[in-house]
Amino acid sequence: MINKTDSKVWRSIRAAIQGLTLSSVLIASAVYAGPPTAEVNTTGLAVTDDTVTVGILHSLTGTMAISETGAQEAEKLAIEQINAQGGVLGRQIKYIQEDGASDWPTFAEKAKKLLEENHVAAIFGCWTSASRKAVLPVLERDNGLLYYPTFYEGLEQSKNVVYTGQEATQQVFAGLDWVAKNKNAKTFYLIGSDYIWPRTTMKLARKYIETVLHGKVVGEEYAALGSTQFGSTINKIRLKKPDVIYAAVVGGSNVAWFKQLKAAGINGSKQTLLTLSVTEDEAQGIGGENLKGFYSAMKYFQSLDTPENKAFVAAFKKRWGADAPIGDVTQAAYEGPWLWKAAVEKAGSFDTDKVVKAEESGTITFNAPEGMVYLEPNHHLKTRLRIGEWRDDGQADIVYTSPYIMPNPFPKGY
Amino acid sequence: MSNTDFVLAIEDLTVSFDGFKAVDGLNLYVDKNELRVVIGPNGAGKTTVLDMICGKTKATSGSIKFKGMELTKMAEHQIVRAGVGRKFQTPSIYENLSVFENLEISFPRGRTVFGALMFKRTDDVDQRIHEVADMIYLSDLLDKEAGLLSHGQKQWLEIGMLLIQDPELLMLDEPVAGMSVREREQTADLLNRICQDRSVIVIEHDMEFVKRIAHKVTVLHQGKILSQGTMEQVQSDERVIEVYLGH
Amino acid sequence: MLFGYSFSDLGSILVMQGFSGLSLFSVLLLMALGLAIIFGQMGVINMAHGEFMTIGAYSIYVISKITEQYFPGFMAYYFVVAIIAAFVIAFTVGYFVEFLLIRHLYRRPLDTLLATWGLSLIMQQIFRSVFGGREVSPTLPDWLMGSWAPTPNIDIPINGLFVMLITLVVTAIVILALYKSRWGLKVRATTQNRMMAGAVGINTQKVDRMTFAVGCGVAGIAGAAFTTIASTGPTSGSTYIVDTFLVVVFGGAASLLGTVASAFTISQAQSILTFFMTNAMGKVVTLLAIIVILMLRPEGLFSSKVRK
Amino acid sequence: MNTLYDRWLGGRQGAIGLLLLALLIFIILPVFLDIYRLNNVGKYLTYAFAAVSLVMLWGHAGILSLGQGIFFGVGGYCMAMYLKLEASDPASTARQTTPGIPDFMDWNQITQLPLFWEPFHSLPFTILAIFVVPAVLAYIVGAAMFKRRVGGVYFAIITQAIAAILTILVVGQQGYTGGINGITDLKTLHGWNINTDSAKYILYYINGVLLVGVILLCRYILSSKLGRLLLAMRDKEDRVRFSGYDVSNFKIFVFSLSAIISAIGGAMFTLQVGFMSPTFVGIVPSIEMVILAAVGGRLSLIGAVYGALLVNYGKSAFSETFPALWLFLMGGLFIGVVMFFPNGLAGLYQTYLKPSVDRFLDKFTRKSSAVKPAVLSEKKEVAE
Repeated sequence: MINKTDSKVWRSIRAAIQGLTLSSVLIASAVYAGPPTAEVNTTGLAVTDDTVTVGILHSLTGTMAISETGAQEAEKLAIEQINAQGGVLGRQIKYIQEDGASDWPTFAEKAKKLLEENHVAAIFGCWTSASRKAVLPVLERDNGLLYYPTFYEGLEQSKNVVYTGQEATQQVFAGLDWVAKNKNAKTFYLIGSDYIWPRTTMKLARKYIETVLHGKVVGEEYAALGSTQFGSTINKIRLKKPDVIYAAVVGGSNVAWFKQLKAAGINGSKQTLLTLSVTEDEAQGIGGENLKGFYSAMKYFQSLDTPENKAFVAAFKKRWGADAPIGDVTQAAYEGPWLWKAAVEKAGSFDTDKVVKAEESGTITFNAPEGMVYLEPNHHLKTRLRIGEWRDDGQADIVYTSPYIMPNPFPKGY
Repeated sequence: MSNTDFVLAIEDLTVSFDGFKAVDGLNLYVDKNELRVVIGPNGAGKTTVLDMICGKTKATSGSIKFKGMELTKMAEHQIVRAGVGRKFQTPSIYENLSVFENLEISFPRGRTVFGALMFKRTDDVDQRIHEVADMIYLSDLLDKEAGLLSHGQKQWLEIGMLLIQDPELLMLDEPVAGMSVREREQTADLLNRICQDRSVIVIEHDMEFVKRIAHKVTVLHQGKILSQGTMEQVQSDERVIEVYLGH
Repeated sequence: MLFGYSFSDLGSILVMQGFSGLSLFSVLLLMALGLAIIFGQMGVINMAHGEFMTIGAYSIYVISKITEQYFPGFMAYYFVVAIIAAFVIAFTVGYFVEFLLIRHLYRRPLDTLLATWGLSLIMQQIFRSVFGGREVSPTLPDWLMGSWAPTPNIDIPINGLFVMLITLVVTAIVILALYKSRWGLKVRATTQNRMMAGAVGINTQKVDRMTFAVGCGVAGIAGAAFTTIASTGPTSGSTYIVDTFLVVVFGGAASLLGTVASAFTISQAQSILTFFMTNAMGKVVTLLAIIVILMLRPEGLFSSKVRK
Repeated sequence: MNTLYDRWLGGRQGAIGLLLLALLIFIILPVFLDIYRLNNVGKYLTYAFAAVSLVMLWGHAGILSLGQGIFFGVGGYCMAMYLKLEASDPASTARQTTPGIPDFMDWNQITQLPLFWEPFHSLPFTILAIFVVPAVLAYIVGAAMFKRRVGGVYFAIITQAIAAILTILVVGQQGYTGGINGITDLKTLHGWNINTDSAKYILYYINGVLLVGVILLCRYILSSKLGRLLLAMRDKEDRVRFSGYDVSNFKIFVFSLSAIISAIGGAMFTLQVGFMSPTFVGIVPSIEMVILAAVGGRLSLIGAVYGALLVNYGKSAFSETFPALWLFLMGGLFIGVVMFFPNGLAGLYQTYLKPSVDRFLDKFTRKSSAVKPAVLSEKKEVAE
């Protein structure tokens, strides 16, 4: 594992080389020249006759760097593939990457730079809600475009943001239905990290459990971010003996949480646990042996068996190395550039207002690795939810796929 | 009994650290304008007594009355303001301030936060500082950085910093330590002059010096008074000779 | 019924909470021991102490991987060896840190605080670039996993028991070493009067270096213990540093027994509280209580009055 | 004696230093930087407040607080609360379950504004709070500790613990504080949009003026007997006590003062950055504030400002180009400053630049610089 970093370095070097050769070939073979710049860019964005510049804004350093790596890799892959197909409106996409450094004001700062100095046509980025919240005012002020990949709490809808991850209702309800039916669960224990996403999610879950499933919430609690002491929680769980543990613990706590569960003899064979915060990315850190038999509710799993996904996984591994896990957010991030391309081409212009209009037309779709996704007028995607059962090799078997779920960022009555 | 005619009346004062009694049932009375010298072998509790008088160490039991005020109940700065000045064994001055500033800081005005903020260097302050500087033989070194003074001069400066507050009781812990013979004589004169209108307690080892200044001598041993009286009386006391002058 | 628990439940709660308190106690104590030696005996504020713990944790991780690779048969026992290795590695690093940095800063405690903070930043970055930022955890021998259930309601994790065992042993050794051994005598002599100690022919420099290194070594063991209950990342150690300092200060910097007592009090208080209130509040209340007590009793709970 | 010149400006040296600083802040930077970068500088300058406060507290009074972030945060949050309330009028929050309260409260099932938020509807109250709340907090902590002679290392550790507690509280009580996200999406100050370029220029200048003002105030305090007492206390606490001063009161005063100064910085931070979050009030930022002061020179008010500018600029510049290197650099900075340049930039200036500067100045000014002892002693300190 010592040479883990070398491999990382190698990956990026290889990536860089490939990137270069790839794009140069493409620029040569750009099929047709698109419409004149004057028409497609009336607001002084960084668009030339044969290129358009976008921004990628993720944490490359700090605590969030790990989680955000996959996302920015996927966005680059998508951009390269789009260029390979001739780009957007006949223009090759160039990207400027900035480091949010896991620090919210830095995100705001960099977003401002991308928009005010580089005049990028769109930004693909952010991961945590906090970083998105920090960037939001900048976007609205400079009328920029953000494609945000993470599944999140909802309760937000900005004309300047497209949310390619699921909002809470999409992730929560269908999953609860499934455990209620298949595990005939009546009692639930809710545990999350202490910040807005888990709290909102659990708020929805509790309401849904009590009113729709007529089940009972026997415990609800929140662990301080980064806390590694779950002894008390586990003891409470043991006394309450819930049918289902419903978890949304994030970051380093996540590892400690599952490890201590295993140590306390609570494992997949004895206890049903449904988590909202474990993708293939986290699974690698937690270790399959600690996850085996537990369930995740996500819209995408790497093991998904469709031609689109097989192609995507292959391309991703080729581009970023075989050991790179592909999680839900990574896939959602991959959708960003494609959806933007579709919107721009529908609008026939890069101007933010026109692109937004296209996005809200309700006709933008993309045949993503996860399957067809539909961009709804409320800036969120209509997608399906999947339940994956974890194997000890850090991959999940998909045991359930829901019908399409309309995004509903402002659920009434919750 | 009334002890108001004494400036300082210490009655069965005791302090113990983890059972070890550094001062044990001590009784000590100091008259107005008296210069009392306290001697005794190391560990006799001399310094501890001063510490307790000025409030640095809290007594375990007993009372210290200064002009009828119970000092054991008061905080250090209150004791000082009541008129008790104390010089430490090793000269304790503000090394990187000038002699003038050292004296100025000790000048008894503007002792509250805002007093200090609003403090003005008026003529009376200036005058008083020069006056004291003359007494302690430092008048031509006023602008010198205190850190650069000789050891003896530092001792004087610290005495001066007490004098400027014009205390009624002045306590000096080994004032002539590390002084040249010449400086010792000067210091002796200084002490004799300053005890005209105040009481002074001196801790000293140098017997010659003690002879020159002492009105009355108190010998401490193991936290108790071993003997008390004039220098002659004390020196002729066998117990004293035994424990102290003996070696 | 109380807090919605039956009394038999409450019984087992107390046992199990007490226990999870004990495992927190173990980590805190192992951390605090090292710090108490360094701070209490040398007056050095070692803000990088957490990183020495992390060193220990990573050592375990590396060794477990190596064992897995080359001596799979040895898997069941490697942990014991690894603990010793963790100590040795942390000890060595500490030794050099003292030589290069700390010894230039004696009697400037506030400056050691800043310098060691800088050191901790550097160490964290080293961890990050060597092991990557992702949380890692060693493969634990099977006998460490699972739990022991005396009654259906009570369930005691084995790794917790194991950690506690380590803690007891280490604590005993350290205390013996400090109060019974020649080295301990020198250390205490040096603390009480550096000059005299030097005068009677104790090589105070050497003593200091040993003391610091031992402190770090113990932190390394803490790291080893830590890997059994949580995963290791570049900043794992730093999350414990504040609590650890409070433990030491609370216990009265000078006395090791005080440290033990305070580590126990704090961890138990915290674990019991976190059961009945939210995680965060439990911690807040504990910390606040400590601070208030410290204000009433600055010299710490268990230190005796000394003549100044 | 010429009070204005000698006490407020701090003699010739002080006056020049201040002049150069003012030149830099008010003319050079605005001329050469676009608004985006200038806004960042403005952000750095808010940290300078904290650094200056530590020069007073740590450099001069010898009290190391690892909790300045607390007060920075208090100031910032007070301001943020006012701005947030203004931003969450019923119209713009119509979509919420409970319109008219801040969005994060709505998300946390809070249905009416908590009592302690109410007064922050009023700007005067808010401004008052920015000064009073930190002062009171500092007074309580200070009184509790200094009266009992808790000092040095213990004070540092306890202040750090308090910083930790506050962070946990702010993060944990997100219904009332916005949690880890902080208080975001701030728009107007008393109806005036703070996100426009013109507003950013104005805020930048206000910030600069306040900073210079604070420095002048500190200069005045340091040049008074109070300033000398602080130094005296730092070096010979007992002597001061046995000269009839209640040392603890002086410590409490300077601690409270430093708290207020940091809080002003925090408030300006919120205004210029547009939001406030726990990440600026915790343990790490608090220690970084100390390093700003250390780099500038723990005894030099002006130095603190340069320290803040330099370190923060370095931080954003480096973290862009060599992210990994940055932490090494930061760490090295801590160690280097402590081990090799205990007097930071100011020290370097004193030893290398000042002599030639003096020679240069003497050519022009007839009167030899008769600096008052107060300034003098500071010089000596720094030159040591």
